[in-house]
Amino acid sequence: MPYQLAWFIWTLPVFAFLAITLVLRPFFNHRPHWSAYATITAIGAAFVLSIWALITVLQSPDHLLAVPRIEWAVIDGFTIHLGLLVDSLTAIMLVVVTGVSLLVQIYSQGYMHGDPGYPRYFAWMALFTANMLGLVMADSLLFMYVFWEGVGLCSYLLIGFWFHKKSAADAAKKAFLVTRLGDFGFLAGILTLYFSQNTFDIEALRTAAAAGAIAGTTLTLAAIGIFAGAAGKSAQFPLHTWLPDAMEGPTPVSSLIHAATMVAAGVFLVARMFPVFAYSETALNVVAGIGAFTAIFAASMGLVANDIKRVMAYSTISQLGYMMLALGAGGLAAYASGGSLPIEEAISLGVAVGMFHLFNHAFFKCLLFLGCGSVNHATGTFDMRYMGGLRKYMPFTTLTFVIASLSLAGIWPLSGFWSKDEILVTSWNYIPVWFYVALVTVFMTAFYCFRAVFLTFSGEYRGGEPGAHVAAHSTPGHEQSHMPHESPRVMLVPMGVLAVLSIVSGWINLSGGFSSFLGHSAESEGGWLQTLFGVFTHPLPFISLATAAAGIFLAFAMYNRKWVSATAVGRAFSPIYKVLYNKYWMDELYQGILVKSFLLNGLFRGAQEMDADVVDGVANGIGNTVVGFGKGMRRMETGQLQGYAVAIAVGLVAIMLGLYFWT
Amino acid sequence: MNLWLLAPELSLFFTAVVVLLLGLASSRRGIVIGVSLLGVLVSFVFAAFLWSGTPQATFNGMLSVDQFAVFFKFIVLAALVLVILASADYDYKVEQVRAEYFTLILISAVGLMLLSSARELITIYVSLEMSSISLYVLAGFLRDRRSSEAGLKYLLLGSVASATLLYGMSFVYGLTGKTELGQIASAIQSLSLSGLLDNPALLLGLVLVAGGFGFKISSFPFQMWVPDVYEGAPTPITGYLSVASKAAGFAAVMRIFYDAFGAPSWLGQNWGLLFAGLSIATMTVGNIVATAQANIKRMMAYSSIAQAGYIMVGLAAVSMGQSVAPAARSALAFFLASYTLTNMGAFVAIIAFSNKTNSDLIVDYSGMGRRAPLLALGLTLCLVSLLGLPPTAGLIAKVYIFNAAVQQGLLWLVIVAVLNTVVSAYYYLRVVKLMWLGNPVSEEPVPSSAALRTALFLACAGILLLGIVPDLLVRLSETAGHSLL
Amino acid sequence: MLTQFGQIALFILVIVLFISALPIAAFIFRLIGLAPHKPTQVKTSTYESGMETVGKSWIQFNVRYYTYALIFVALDVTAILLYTWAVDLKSLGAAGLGVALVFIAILAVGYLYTWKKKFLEWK
Amino acid sequence: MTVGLQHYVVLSAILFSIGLYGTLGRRNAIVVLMGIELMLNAANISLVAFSRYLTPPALTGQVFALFVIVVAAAEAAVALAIIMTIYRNRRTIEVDKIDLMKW
Repeated sequence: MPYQLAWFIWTLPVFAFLAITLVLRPFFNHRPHWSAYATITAIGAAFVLSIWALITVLQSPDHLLAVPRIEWAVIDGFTIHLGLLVDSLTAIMLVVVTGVSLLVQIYSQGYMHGDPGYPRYFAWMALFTANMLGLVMADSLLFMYVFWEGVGLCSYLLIGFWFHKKSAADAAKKAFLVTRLGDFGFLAGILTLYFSQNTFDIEALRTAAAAGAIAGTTLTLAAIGIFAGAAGKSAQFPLHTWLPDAMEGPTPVSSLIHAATMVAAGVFLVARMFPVFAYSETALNVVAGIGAFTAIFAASMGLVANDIKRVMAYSTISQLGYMMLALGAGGLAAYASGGSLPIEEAISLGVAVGMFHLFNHAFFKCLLFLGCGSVNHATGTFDMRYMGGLRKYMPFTTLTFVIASLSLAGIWPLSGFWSKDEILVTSWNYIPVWFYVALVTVFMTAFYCFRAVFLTFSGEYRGGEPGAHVAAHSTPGHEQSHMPHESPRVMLVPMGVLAVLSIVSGWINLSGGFSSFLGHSAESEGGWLQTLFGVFTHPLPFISLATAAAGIFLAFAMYNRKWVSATAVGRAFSPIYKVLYNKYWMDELYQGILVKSFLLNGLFRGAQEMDADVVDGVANGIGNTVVGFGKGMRRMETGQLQGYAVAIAVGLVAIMLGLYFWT
Repeated sequence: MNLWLLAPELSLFFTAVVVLLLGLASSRRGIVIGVSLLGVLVSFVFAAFLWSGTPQATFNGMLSVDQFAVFFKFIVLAALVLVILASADYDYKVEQVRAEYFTLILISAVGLMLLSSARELITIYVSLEMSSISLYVLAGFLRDRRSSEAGLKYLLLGSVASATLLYGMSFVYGLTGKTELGQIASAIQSLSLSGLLDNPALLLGLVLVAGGFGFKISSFPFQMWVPDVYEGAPTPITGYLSVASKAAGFAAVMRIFYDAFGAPSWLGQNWGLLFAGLSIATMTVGNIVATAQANIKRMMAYSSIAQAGYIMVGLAAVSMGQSVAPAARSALAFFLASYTLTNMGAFVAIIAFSNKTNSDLIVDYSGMGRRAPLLALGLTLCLVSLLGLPPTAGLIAKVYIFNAAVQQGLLWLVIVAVLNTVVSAYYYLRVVKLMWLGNPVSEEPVPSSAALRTALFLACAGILLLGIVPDLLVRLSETAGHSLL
Repeated sequence: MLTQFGQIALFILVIVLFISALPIAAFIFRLIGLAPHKPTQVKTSTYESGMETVGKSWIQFNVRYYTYALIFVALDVTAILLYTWAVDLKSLGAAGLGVALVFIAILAVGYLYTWKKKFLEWK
Repeated sequence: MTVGLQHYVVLSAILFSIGLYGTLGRRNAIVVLMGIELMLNAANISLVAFSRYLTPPALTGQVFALFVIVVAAAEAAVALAIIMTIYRNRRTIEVDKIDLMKW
């Protein structure tokens, strides 16, 4: 097939967007489902093309899909090329983005059913997917930045999708402002690189960095600038505050944009520009340090959240921190090994480890959010205190949610285990200090995600919370029944597919295939089956598994024992008399734990609130200062004609004097 | 003396006379608008013929017909088409005097077209006044409190500026004995000055001329009339003022300051520095005050001041290097072309909204995305282009002009301009956000006439076309930039 | 250089002096008693040494005077431009005549317009 | 003492200053307009003087002055018309009262 076909990967969703906004919405508004079909068809076709691109890249010797460039504009010698850079990194991202997006769109048909903004929703989802695909395929930083802002805009629009809710509108604004702070850094980084090398071309910049043409402070500044952009988009400390609030958007949006793809764009960006980072130890330390700190910081906040989506949001931040840590640690390998590991090797190591976790995370985190959506669809709330016992009513959702949680917790042999293990190994080998942080995070992760599992699915149903968190969509056709029910099949099928992927996606690297595809040739330890079990020849996997298991067990003990007490009398840590106080007791105990957790984690919560104030304060402060100036300066316009004439006269004299003294 | 070289202006003037007489004979709106558009088309065809000719001076060097001038004629004609279409639905407010209204617009366009090719002081002054006086009347055309106030302010301040300009011109004439720009240039060079202070009278003359044109292009500190006049004038005229009159002003500045007064390179660098300084002040004042506006016409006025600041970046770039840079001229031409489409498009949408709501307050745009999706989409596109985001012409224009400036070593200026662009996002996107996310004041849809829709469609199509395939216009503007006689 | 700078300095000085001179002079005159301010009823009357006016002097003239005046000024002054043609009548020849005729034709259109709009009728 | 170019230039400067003072300092719109006319005429004087003394055979400056006169007349006509509308609207032509639009 001609390589130009690659263009269609990102233009197809654009066509879907245009078709919806220009044709379907104005003229076929009575057939809202057509817009969903348009988006799904376009993304499905893009998915097929992505698979084709992946296969082609796999087969080509240099792992590159050579798409001829289009000369877009020549402005006095300054040529702007439009080109695609489809290498192994891009090919993986393409498959992940189109695949996850396709599943989420299918799911959304059920979730958004009956919403008045149905066509608008699918239009923006198509636009988002187009921008995201453009972002990963762009061959120049300039165009990448364009799409970068594009996904930011779509994210803003979709967070504020239910704009009549004040909290949603505020969250959208906050997301927009906070990520904008990071984007300034990104832009500064791009410009630094441009003025140093006079090109925006990514491949050229990577080569230049590797050849040492960019070096020293310039390199570090450019790398840190780019990382600032990545940190904004990937919600790294201290720019993470927008992501939990972003959960005000529809849940499929959170799933696709704020868990699986867009937030991973920051990690992708760092991976894409990794040669720029790898030659600056400072930059690598910043990446690894911020990543590790974010991982533990966000996980600790996840411990106390009551809103299931917020738990997942903190989890996402934490996992993204892991990916950053992986990148940084991989890059630092060259420095830590004292030169025995060449920097090129370290680059591919970091990228392979980080991207592998991104790849796995996309599936299981997306699934977790879809599970949240399914639960919300059934109960009308996101508050875990009002859930419970859903296992009985929604067995399929429960099953998939547990699979995804196990994967997230890093339980063998699910996908999360493999990539998390690689991150732990890499950090153990090269920056041990962050290894311990990561290990504590493993414990927290296992705890909070199973806390969510037990609170939501086990025990007795606590009745939902009418009115409070009810998603704005109303479902005509079937009334909100008193008891929760399983979601429609159109929602369950994508979840099933993702559940399978959450189990098996990690296995593709068993024989080092994923890593070597990204240029990192790990020493092969025989066939994949051998590796599947042979991993336990090292002690490290035992440590991480044991830590995760301890976390799960603690969650089980704290949140599930009521259920255990009710059925299995005599459990050691559950006094029998408390069973008699039936469910009211449960709530009180819950309160007690909440208070205790709150006290225990008061520090973290305080930290969260403080930086929410500070970071948002800076963003709003700059805006307010400008507007304040504006309000002051507009007073110069007195409306007095002669005042203006005086300004002209004074201006002339001033110009004259200025020229007089200047020359 | 070849009259064909003047054919675009002559045909347009003839159209104006015909429209005036038609207005005496009949009062059908369609005829007047149709004849006007036909005249514009004829003029456009003549201009297109001139484009392929070789650059030459005519009327004893009073006018130069080069691609640069023709490019600006195209810009004026494009603005003219849009303003005529935009007025078609607006003129319920100017019922009785329809023909005069269009006549005045056409005459002012003739003046602006002449101004863009004038290269002689008398011609410059007369064509400037020809357009200005028509615009004074148009600004006060509605004869209500606001419009008449706008007319008075524009007239009195404009006259002060043109008197200043004239006084400056008299000094230039006195020192050089010539009124033709080329001869002035050689006369100044033969004075063999080593600095501006060697001849303070020249300094005085040049600064007064700069002030007169600074008024026209709304540069700081001569920009204060802009918000009041833009707010009060009939909205199509506001749009027209903000694009056509500004474009021709820039063309004239380009000719005067870099043809006549740019000759020893230190003099050119002085202008470059002056325009760079004024550019910073202009865009900063425009952007910052725009953030605090509640009336959209007033906001667009400050926005147009800020845009003038960006254009002046190109002006500064023209002569900052050792030699005059044609690239900066091309960039300026491209920017003005894109700005013309964009700003006129925005004003067309504003007219369509205010026809229904009878209000220009920004808060009344709340929820317009639901009441009039296509209009809101058009306005969004225009605002996005003004801000300079893809995939619009505004982005290309900014890249073009900033690139030219960077190549002339004006990186600091470009950084200030980019920071300003960031500030401008606040007020442009505020409107966009309000339109799409705000709650509608009422659920009543906003209808718009076919003429307004056509105008908006033309503008938006142009914006997108230039944004996606800019090569078309880049080639033209490069030819224009290199052709200056 | 110095002489030219002297010119400009003189020039600016004159501007400044002149703008400030009038009010300052008036003020100083009053201060030193050259212009004593002793109003009497007769002195403040509108026509100190003439006939008392009958009725208000702010009578409204008919707006027709005004339009007439404007039309007169516009057409009259515009005709000055014909003067430049008249000065060099011979050498300009037929082409000059043609241009002058076009010019007059344009003025005629304006005249026709005012006529047709009934600005020339006194009603 | 012979009257030379200097005198005309100074005269025109004085006239320009008076005009500027009228424009900036007086409140009546008509007087402001008269100030502007004075400024234009100051330019005329200097144009004619330069033409007479510096480029004697060529009449460029004087022709320029003719054009300025015509333009000034047109401007005055339009200005009076606009001032009339203002007066009809608000019964005053004091320019400092005409500040409906500001900020």
